[in-house]
Amino acid sequence: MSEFILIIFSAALVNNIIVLGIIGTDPALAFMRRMDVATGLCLTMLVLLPLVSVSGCLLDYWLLVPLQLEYFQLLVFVSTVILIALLLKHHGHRINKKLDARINVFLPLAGINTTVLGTMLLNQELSNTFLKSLVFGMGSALGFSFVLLLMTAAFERLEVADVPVPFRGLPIVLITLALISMAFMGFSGLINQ
Amino acid sequence: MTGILILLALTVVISVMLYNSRSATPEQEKLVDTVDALLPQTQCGKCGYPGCKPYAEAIVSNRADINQCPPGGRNTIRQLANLLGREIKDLNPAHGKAGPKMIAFIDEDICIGCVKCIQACPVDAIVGAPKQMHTVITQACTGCELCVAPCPVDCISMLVFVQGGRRVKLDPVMRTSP
Amino acid sequence: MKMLMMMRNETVIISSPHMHAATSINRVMTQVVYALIPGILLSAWFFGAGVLIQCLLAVFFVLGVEALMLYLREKPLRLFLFDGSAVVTALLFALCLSPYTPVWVNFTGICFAIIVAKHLYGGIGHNMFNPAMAGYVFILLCFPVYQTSWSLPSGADELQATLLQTLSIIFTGPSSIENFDILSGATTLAWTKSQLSGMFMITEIRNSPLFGSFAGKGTEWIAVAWLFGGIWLLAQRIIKWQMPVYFIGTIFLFSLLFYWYDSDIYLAPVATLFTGGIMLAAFFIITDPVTASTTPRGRIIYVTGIGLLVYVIRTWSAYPDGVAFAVLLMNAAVPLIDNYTRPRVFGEMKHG
Amino acid sequence: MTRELHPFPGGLQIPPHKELSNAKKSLITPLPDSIILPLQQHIGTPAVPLVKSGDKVLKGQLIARANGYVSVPLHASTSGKIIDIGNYTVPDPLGLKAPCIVIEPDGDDVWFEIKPTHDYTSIEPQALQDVIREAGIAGLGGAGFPAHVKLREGTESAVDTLIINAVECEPFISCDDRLIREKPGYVINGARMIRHAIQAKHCVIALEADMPEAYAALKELIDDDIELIQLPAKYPQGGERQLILALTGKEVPSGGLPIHMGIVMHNAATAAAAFRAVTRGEPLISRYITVSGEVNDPRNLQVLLGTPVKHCADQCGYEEKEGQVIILGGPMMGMFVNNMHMPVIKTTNCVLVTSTYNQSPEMPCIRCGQCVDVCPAELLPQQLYWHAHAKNYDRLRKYHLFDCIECGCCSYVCPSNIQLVQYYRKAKRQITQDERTRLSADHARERFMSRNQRLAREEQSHHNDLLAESDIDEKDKQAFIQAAVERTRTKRAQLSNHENANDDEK
Repeated sequence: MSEFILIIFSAALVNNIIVLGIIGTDPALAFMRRMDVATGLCLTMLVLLPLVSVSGCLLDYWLLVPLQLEYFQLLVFVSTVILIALLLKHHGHRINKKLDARINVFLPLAGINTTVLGTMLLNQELSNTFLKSLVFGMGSALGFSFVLLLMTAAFERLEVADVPVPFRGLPIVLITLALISMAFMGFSGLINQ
Repeated sequence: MTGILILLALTVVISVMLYNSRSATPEQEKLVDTVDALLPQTQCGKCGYPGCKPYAEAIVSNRADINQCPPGGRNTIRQLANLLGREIKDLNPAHGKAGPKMIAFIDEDICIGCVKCIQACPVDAIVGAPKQMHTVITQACTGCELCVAPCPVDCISMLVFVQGGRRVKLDPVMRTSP
Repeated sequence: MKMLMMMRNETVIISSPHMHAATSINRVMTQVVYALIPGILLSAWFFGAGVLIQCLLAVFFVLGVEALMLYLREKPLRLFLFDGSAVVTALLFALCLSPYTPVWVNFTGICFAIIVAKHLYGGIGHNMFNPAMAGYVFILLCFPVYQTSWSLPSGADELQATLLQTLSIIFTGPSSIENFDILSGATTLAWTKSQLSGMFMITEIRNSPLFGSFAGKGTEWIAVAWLFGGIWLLAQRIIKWQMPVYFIGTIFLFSLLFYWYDSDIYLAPVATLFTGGIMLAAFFIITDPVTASTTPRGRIIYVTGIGLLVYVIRTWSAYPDGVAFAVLLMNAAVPLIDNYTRPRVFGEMKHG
Repeated sequence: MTRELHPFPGGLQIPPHKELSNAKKSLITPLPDSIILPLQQHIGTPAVPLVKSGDKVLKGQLIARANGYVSVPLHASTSGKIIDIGNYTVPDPLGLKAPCIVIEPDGDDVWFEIKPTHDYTSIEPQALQDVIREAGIAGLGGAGFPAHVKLREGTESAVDTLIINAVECEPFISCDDRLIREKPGYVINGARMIRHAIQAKHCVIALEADMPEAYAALKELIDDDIELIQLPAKYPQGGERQLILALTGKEVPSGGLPIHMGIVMHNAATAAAAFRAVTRGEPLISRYITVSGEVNDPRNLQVLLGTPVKHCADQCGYEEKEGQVIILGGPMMGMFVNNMHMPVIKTTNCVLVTSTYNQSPEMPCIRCGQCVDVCPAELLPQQLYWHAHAKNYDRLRKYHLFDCIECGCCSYVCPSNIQLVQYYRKAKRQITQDERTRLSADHARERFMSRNQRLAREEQSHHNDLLAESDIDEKDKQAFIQAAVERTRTKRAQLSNHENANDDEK
């Protein structure tokens, strides 16, 4: 049990996918203008990331390793992500209508998203088991959501701040992100196993 | 070999699904209406389109930028930028400059009743009949200035509109040339 | 006034209210500086003149950098330079530093604090992150080595550096004097941490000369000074009592829980509170209104969050003290907290 | 007779400065040289003049009638000759001019015929309301809401409590205090009368704790029918919502009105004026005002409406000094005025001369949150400020800008000296304007679309008729237009000559 908690913490905070892993930065920047959009993306990630990291683990275990096709990993992963995203988009409403209504718009975007693929590959690097993959995906999604929500709320504040003209908009957002990532470095060594 | 076949199958499935999920047009139409709702509806055509709705369509289909509406000014640009997730820009000076809301005023001593302004008005805010003097319905006038140019006797001037229904004497400083 | 009216030939509108209470930013900041003075003097007493030198250097740098930034941003120099906020930033930053920190490290930290954390965000009132903490974290990450060797508290067995030696260390670097090794050591917290990882028990560690009567040698009394300064600020109504109380309460509660759980590897609550920067943070850092949450409920969440993070980082992460990191992390969370803790408005119905 | 008090959130202790003016007996102001009566001294539509320049009027004579439901009539304050009906400077935050009737007093001060009703209980509530309306009573507390509207609304739904507001929470102002001390009977009987008019179950008179003499004066005349409550001095205790909460423990819902909760509130001076109007038949033509601050003899005055502010100040030994400003109303919510030519109107309660107004430069907000602590509406003034500054109007609504009562507490405590209230006022104005603009835009869109449809239809029918058309008279048409153009050119030239001549005369 404590192992799973550690994985969640590690994925969400110590190796946060946006500020320390950097791979989640771009989609986060694109979606932080409005709170409703940001929460929508967060929900999408919370659904999608556990799903893809698990399927990545399974694909590896049953398909790529037995067939010795590890060199196809990237290709297979990319298509899997798209496949899952599209399946969810078209058939998600059968599982949960309310959730589907919130996340449907984001699924095509998520299908071609670095964060999703990145999580899958990171998970593979850690060679997690099935359950650990699930937890890792959840942790990453939590970390992503946390920082995205922080940034969205901060963006609103930055908009009204008297930022020097050359730094308005993206530059000050990136500086903020840098400062947040500095703060996150305080967690280093928290989980060293 | 099996691996390649599996991948091939995967590719086919995905392409079929991608083909089926091309962007839907109803969403676009909805967006046009939302954009149109943000525009000031002066129907002045300063943006280069014959009315606000066409401009909204142009914005949604990416043919026009969001900074072409002088009557809406910065406020409209900001709202559009927020809606469409774009950067806020300054008004494009090629389309005119922003100013206070104006309304047309017909000098009834001079008006000859030629109905040219009535034809020009996009919102039917001028009433009158041929050879009768015309007058502007203050509440309906959008200040588009489209009636100013057609008037053969130059009897239409744009006044600054002051809230509260009062059409207060125009201040020469605030008056913008038609 | 009359002149102005005539010149512009327009109506001058002065909005109500026409009365104003006798407060100003300047007054608030001056009082904060007063409240810091006893602690600074006590620090200098225990840790040598290095503390004072760091403070003076920081204030000097801060005024220079602030003036430069104000000039570049075309802001009224006199109005903003002497509002006192920059001086408070400088003092808080300097108090975090090791007394042996080289001058260029001090300068770098101040530059980061004032330029990046303060002025790029729009200057006083707009900064999202506490400038002093941002500056400190920056140098902690960039020049970690300088923050590991502290001067030793007077009363411990080792020697204390003379004023000349201290100056030489600060201005020309630690390698400039021969016996730097015996003049410096780890802080109580850092030492405790390293001993714990070496499988020592707290009871053994407590016997070291780095520990005083109830907490870290020297720091315990300095912490008491911060406490008194803070209480004075509370009495002056400069800070709100909820913030230090909830903050200290959180840390106390957690340290108590873990102390009960295993008193061999977790420090006692009182020792936790009076060692390191917790007291300074409680009254002077987390109470910075600009970077704290603005809603009453939000403020409590904010300080509780800092307390929790301080304890977590201090106890389990690679860093001996977690105040700066915890403050920055919660600073980042402030807009989010504010967003979700908007209080109910007068006459606002539950759903309406 | 104890009532549990519920302190309202926020608020401030402000030095009251009432001792300057509240100890001296009020003075009846001598007639000024001219009486300027604005047609709008209340909230709602302006009154419509019934007299013309040159007419002789008597004191208390109706000179302008109410225009619509939310409007009150206007009466001559003294006898004399109407010398002008035109635009004059009125008490207005923007220093605007508005239509006024100007009377030149003849000095006789002769009353118009008056019809007193000695026993108001004999009149039906409905009729009583009409009498009050005809007397031109508008709220004398400061907002100037027509009194009869509140009474009418009161009779339409059952009223539980009538509150007479004698809480003068603003510093310096003591005109209600003085009125109660000098004419307690008017206030008490006014309260009883209004209670009769709206058939309220309970009646409460609320005072601040720092008005002991007024309390004693009322206490003497009071029976068990009216509760007399003293409230601890705290600004803005006199705000309608704050006072209702303090007395009843109920919050008026955001966007709601007190009447929805069965509560009606009237100012003490309004009650007194209403009583006077009914029992003595004298319409509202005078009021108490406080002249305070940096004048030699700060005190209260009984002033005829329309008296220039300068005239009132002169009675109290006003000497113009450099650096002084004039404030109409209290220092917290009153308005700064540029000169003293404007008249005292129904809502003027104080003329304050001061040189200690807030002049310090505005610093950036440091989010200290003191404004949050003092806000009686429990808003987040700094968030409002940020968004007002950034013109983020959707956010402002979300943060309930329109629940702000503009009491000024936030600006008062702000260490950065930010004129918060000014930002809110601007933003409110802008939002209301935007709302109007949006409505007119919707309107314009409809008209545009219907026009396009019409044009399409016409195009169609025109196309059908085209063959039958002939262009014989096209030439005549051209000639006619040409002639018209010529004609107007000459007309225009004449006009502009005329104008120039006028300018020269001036």
